[in-house]
Amino acid sequence: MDFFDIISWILFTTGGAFVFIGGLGALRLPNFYTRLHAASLTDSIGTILIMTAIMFQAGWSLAAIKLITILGFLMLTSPTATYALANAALLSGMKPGKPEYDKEGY
Amino acid sequence: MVNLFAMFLLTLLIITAVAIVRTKDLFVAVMLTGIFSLLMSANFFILDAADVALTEAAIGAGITTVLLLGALALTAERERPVSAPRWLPLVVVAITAVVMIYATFDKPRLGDPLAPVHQHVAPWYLEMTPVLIGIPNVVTAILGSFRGYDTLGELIVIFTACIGVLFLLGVPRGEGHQPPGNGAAPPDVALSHHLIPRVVGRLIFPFIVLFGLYVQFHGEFGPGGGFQGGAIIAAGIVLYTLLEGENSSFSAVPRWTLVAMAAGGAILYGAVGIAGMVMGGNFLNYSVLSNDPVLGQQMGILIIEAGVGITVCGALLTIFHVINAREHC
Amino acid sequence: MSLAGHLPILQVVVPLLIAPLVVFLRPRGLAWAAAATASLLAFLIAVTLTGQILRSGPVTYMLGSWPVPYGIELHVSPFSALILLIVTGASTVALFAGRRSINMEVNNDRQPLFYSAWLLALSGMAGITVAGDAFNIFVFMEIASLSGYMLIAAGPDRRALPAVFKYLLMGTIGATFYLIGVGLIYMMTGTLNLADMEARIHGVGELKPILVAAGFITVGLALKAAVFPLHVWLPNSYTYAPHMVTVFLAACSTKVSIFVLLRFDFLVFQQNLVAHDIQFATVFIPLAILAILIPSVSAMFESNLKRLLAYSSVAQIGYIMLGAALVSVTGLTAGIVTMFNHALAKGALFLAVACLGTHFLQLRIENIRGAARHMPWTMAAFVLAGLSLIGVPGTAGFISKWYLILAALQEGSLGIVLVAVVLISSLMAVVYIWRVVEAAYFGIEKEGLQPAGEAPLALLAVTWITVLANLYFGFFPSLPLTLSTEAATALLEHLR
Amino acid sequence: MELFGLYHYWTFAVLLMIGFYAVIAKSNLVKKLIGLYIFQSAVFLLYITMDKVDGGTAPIIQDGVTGQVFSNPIPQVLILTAIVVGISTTALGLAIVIRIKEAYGTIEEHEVREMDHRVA
Repeated sequence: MDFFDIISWILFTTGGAFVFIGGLGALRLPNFYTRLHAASLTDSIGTILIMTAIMFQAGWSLAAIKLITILGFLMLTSPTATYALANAALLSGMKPGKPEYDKEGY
Repeated sequence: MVNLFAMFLLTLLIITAVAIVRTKDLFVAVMLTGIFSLLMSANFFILDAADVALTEAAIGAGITTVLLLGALALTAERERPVSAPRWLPLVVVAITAVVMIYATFDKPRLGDPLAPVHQHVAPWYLEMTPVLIGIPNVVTAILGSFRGYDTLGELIVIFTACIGVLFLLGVPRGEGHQPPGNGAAPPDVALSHHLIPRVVGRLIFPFIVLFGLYVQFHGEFGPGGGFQGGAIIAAGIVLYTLLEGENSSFSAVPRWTLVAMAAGGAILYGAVGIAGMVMGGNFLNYSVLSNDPVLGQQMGILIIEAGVGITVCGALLTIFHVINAREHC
Repeated sequence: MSLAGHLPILQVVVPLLIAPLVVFLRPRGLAWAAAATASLLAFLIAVTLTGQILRSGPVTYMLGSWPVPYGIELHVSPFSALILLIVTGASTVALFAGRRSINMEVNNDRQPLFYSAWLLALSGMAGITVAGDAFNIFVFMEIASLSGYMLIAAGPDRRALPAVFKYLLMGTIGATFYLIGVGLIYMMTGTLNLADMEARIHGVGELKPILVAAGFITVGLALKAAVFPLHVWLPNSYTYAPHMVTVFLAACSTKVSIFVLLRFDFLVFQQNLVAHDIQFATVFIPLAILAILIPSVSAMFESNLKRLLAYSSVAQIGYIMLGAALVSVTGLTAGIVTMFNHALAKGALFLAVACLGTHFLQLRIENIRGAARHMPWTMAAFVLAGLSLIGVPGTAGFISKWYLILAALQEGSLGIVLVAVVLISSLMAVVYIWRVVEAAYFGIEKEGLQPAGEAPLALLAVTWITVLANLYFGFFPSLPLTLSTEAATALLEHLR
Repeated sequence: MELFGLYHYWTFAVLLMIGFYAVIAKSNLVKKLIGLYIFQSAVFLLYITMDKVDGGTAPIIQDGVTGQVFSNPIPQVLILTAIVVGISTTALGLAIVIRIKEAYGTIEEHEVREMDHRVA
């Protein structure tokens, strides 16, 4: 259990915790937009933590470079996906702010 | 530990399948199909099938969901409940299920190296591929050379689907950009008000195509090949069409080139086969293509993988554009 | 190796690689010309291949020159030579006859796609017939089915679409059942090559996965071959498809699946499963009897001409399965000869109906009343082809009925029942053919339905060529008979 | 670990049946096509379960490493082909469903059958 393993172990658990919280939020929160916040949580912080943890496991090798590119790609696309989702919802007439369930009780 | 994770994924797979069948809203069903394909792809990866996992993710999750969504936009969104008697299908299904479970008892234990599957033909492939063809990825070697005739048949299957969809949904010949039906080019109904996705899309689009080409030509050394590369490039161009709208996409990749690509890849593959015949070997024999048989095999596999990638990309894009263009009329 | 050595692969590759080229031929009629020449080329290859096989026995061809179990092998036996003749013959006849008829039903700018799909269907079926590898049969079965769905969906009537959707669902389930069966066999034997599979299945013959695999393959292929209880997709598909597609598919699409079914059941499973032949007989003889009787009854009460002939096709498939289910050399010979003669008789009948179709939009019996006065040649062809279907002596149909009765008589008491069934169904065939002939010759015309005159010359000439072929093979049945007997002995040599 | 192996085969059987049930019992044509896709995907699972070898990795032979156990490559080649067959059938089925929607105005099989009976 050298130093890198401990760091990656810690990163794994915190990343896992964030993903779990995101999942729980997406399930329990009342309406669409709040659930979107929770779901985007897993996309952003969860991915970063788990990716860095894998990088530590992989050590300095070609796999680590590939992981960095994947992380960069994900950092670019997942916020955009969340934005597109929210924008489409807004355009299709789902009003934020009202806490009760939306039109068909999503 | 991995086994436990695999069992978890399999149960998740069954739950998703049941959810797909039970849900009344078709959009939910299509999204769940995407998740179903992703879980299937993860499962394949755990079972050491890297190539198949990549293909299932690229084609299963990527293209199938896009096609289903495109078709749903043209048909109904909700499924009307029907009060048909349910017992007949259940009886038939139950009988087949019992037969299937009955068959599982004598099957070899999972992963047992002494299973007949691993004894007869597989070891020969694993030994002879480095000697005869000299490329690391045995799956691409078998796909391209040992069972190349199957892949030619496979190419023709996706070409048939492409001309089938083209025939049924009647896209006019390639002249001009006006889509069928109302003649006048409709205004670009692309997601003009989604500025951020367009900017990001334009940023990452070249990298998607680059990655597609990497997967296509890296097929000999790692998981990858014609099918996966073609599907990834097709997914990239579909993203571009969704973001920038139909007309600018056709200016980038004109309609007639798509059909030409779909047909051209199949002809290229056949031409390599016939070249082998002309040079004295049997059909699809690449060793005779150059004086050094191993080099000939590698050259043959490279060319036919390119043919596969061209056809798959052309066919998938044609199918998408035909369904997408249909929406206007 | 000379060109003659490459014949088995050329049989599949010639139409396969011309199909993508046909898509680009836009000027009028060029696509049809390319498709017709490709089909004729395929027919010539089939004829030379049959000659080669009659002289020197089965031909094998290794793809990519890899050693036997490691590469894919093509295996052309007398049985596949016969099926190749049927497939390429039906395609060539339908293409040469149907130029005007297809022009009427498929508009011009989509014809290149139509003919490309036609060639793909032809190469798919040829691919199945010459294949020697179990998974290769699945791939070419998919090619043949997908292009078949597209050809049927080209029908002008909107009811073609639900019919072809049902055919797509059932066809895909059949093909996937076949895939499961092949997977289970591969799991227990480790090989996909059919000849190699026979050898390696000895030790594991009794294990459960092989029995279930036999079940899945038989049910899947029976679904694709429209054997009686699984035939519900056939009537509507053939009724609403374009006339020329019905001529082509009715003559050969189900026969190819029966070819694969018999090869698997008699070559791969036969010798290994104890008492298999009795199981095969007990399952298929009752099915065959039902297949012969029930569709014939529904054909008697059917007024749409094409659906009437489609029901009679299902009955004829019942004959083929009856011949095979007797598990004797004469029985198998009768079944295989019935395939050849039924392709001839049914092809000629559907060609005659296509001639009628050029003038009548609604092909119902009450609409074609009095057609014989204006279309004498068409109706004469219909009568002769009908006689061949019934099995009147002197026509091809008689040969198959004769051998079937001979084989049935060898079965003793059960044989009497089978002979009775064959005779009853022949009488039923007389009834439903007579209903059409009577309406055409003696019926009074419905007012306002004046057909302009005879059918187009090309269509009529080819119809008459097929009818004369029916008569020729009635008097000189040596070619189909030698091929069928050789095929039957090859299929059953394991049993002795 | 006997149960673990059988679990793979039982999942295959259950998925097959879910797909088969959807194709037979559902009346919405798109739902039938999705059921057909699940039906075909289940077969992929059967084939890929065969290729696993204990301790084996994906069949990519690196030059340096020797004595590495590989999983069986042949089912993977077959399934690469079967996946593309699956999507081709789905694409053609969707094209037919779109044409049915335009010709009949509905994609519920029982309504299509009623419209045909009324006309016939």
